[in-house]
Amino acid sequence: MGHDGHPDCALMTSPESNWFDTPAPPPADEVLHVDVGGYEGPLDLLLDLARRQKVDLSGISVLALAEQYLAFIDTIRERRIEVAADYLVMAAWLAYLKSRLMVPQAPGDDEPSGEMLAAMLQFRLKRLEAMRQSASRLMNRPRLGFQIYARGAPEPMEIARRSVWEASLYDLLNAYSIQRERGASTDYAPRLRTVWSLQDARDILQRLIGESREWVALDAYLIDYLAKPSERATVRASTFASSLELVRQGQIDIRQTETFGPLFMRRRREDSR
Amino acid sequence: MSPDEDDEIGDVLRRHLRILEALLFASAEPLRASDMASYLGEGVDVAGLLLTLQTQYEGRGVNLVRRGDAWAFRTAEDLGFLLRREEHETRPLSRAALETLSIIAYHQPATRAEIEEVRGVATGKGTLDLLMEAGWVRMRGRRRTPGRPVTYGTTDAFLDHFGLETLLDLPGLDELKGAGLLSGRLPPDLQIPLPFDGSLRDDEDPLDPADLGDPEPEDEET
Amino acid sequence: MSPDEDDEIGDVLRRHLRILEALLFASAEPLRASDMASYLGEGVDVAGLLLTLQTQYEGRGVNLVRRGDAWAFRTAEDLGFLLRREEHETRPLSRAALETLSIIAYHQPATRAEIEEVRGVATGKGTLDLLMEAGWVRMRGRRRTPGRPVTYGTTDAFLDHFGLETLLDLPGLDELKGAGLLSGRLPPDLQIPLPFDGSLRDDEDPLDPADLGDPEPEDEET
Repeated sequence: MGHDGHPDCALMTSPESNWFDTPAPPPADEVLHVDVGGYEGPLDLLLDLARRQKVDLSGISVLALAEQYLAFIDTIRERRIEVAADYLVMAAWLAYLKSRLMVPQAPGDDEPSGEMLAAMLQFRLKRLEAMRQSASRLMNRPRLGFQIYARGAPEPMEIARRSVWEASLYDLLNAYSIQRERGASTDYAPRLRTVWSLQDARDILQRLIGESREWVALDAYLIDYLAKPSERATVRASTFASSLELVRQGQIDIRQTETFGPLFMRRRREDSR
Repeated sequence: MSPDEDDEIGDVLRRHLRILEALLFASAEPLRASDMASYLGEGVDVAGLLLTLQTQYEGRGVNLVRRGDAWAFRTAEDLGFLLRREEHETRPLSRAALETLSIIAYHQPATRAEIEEVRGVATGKGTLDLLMEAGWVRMRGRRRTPGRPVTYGTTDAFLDHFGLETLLDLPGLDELKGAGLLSGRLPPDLQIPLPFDGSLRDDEDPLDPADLGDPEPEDEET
Repeated sequence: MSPDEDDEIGDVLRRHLRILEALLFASAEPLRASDMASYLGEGVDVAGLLLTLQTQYEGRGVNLVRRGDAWAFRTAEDLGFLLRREEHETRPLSRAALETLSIIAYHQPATRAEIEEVRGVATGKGTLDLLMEAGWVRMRGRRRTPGRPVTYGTTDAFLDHFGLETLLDLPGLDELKGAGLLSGRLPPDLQIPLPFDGSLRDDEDPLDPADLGDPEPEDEET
């Protein structure tokens, strides 16, 4: 980084590794004492090894790189550390590359030449490094919320909800009909009926029984009043209710000899209290 | 003062204004002059700069406004409509509104007291307001009786919404019975009025000029 | 043209600029020109107005910037050091996420296999999820190759976050292109694609409806 002359580099305030939450690859002298867990895959490991050659990636010795990688993997395996399969695949490929580089290309050999394989590896390393640099250049740009800011107090769109009312003609007519029907029944004047109040019934009963100590049927007392059919129910109900009250007060006795039979009443004797 | 010095002062002023602009823009809350002073250096006339900035934004789509001791950018008042959007929401009419509307339709011109007489319950002002807002009911005039109550009637939008050509298309008693909407158990004297479609009836006066503002302001929601 | 007509045009222009200003100031997110057009009326040259507004705000503390198809007011870059708020620092992205983001940005549309090819290592599903959750990466479509892999690209929010007008502003893009490092496949000198921002490329199909629910449900964390 920093050697490409891109204007953004002027804004770099922190080394690219600041954006990485994984520890940076260890320095060269410790390389044999770390496991591959610190690397983001075999290409990352290769890139790290290549950087140690301290030359531009175009000038690296791919043969030396392959040897370093294979040695590194061997060391790890000696220490019986589990090595992920992709590191082993890369090791196999690099062993192949090494053999292609060391043995001159035979005529009629259709396999890619060692130089071509080496160029492919170089390309991949350069591309990965380029993407890493790009990531760090992106992160070092003036970013929104870090050096550039949006409106701190945005004025959000206010949404006014306007109701559109829904009603069908049927709803309307139905609502009207229901109301008229409801209103129509209240238009009837209730039939006025003669009602004997309890007080009236009691007074009448008191008067009719008088001082009579004989059992007399209630209907016999009320004979004059029961003539009108419209009043029969209220006369019976009110006088019966009043008679119960008079019994409770100890003024009269009352008896009935059978269910639905006539009710007999008489004035209670004073001495029976 | 030499032109060079003048330029320099201009540059400093511009820089100060830029800083204030950015600070005010990025802040989530209105900023006090004293909050901003520390960004400008000592002895800078923040109040004066703010007034300059305010002038620069005068007449623009966004203005620098003062809120108490603090300052903030706000959308120009006359452009507030840009930040409002209407969303239409279809809702069924409430039973009370439907009942009131149907009574007004048949009994128009109808006063509120008349509506209440048919409904048997008091009609809230809100219900009439809603019907007027929906564009289905209007104030027609005032009844020429004591208290001069407002008379209500339906609108053309009402006819339009309910698919009626004229108010006379509203079904009468026999039709309502025929449709099963009215039962047979009705007193023989029950009548369905013929809605009055004209402009003003004999017993109606035109609305007072004041009516056009606020309908029946004396009436409160019951 | 009479002076009156001239004035009238000036008034209309001013009004249009004020409206754009208000809309853009009010929003925290960039707004598309097409979204703003509806506020100005038909046949109005929104793009031209936006450029005029951009010029008016050049050199001020707040600038009008383009972000893809959208526009936004943002504080001037050079004032960043003043406004820097430390508390805003969020958890930094993992190295894997950073690399993946930059590969997607420079190689888009890119499939997961292509991303893995560049990195030389399998990409956890969590990495792509995280970038999509941040709103910087989106699923674009499906590559018209066996297996129909999902293609990924960046979003307008990515441009906004990193202060890029278009993908062509990606830092170092020309150098990378010149060095043939944006080639997805070997050999490097055959084809040098540029990050592709359009809707869908020839070899892309639209996403399946099911994609919009769960990205690549068949892929598990590796």
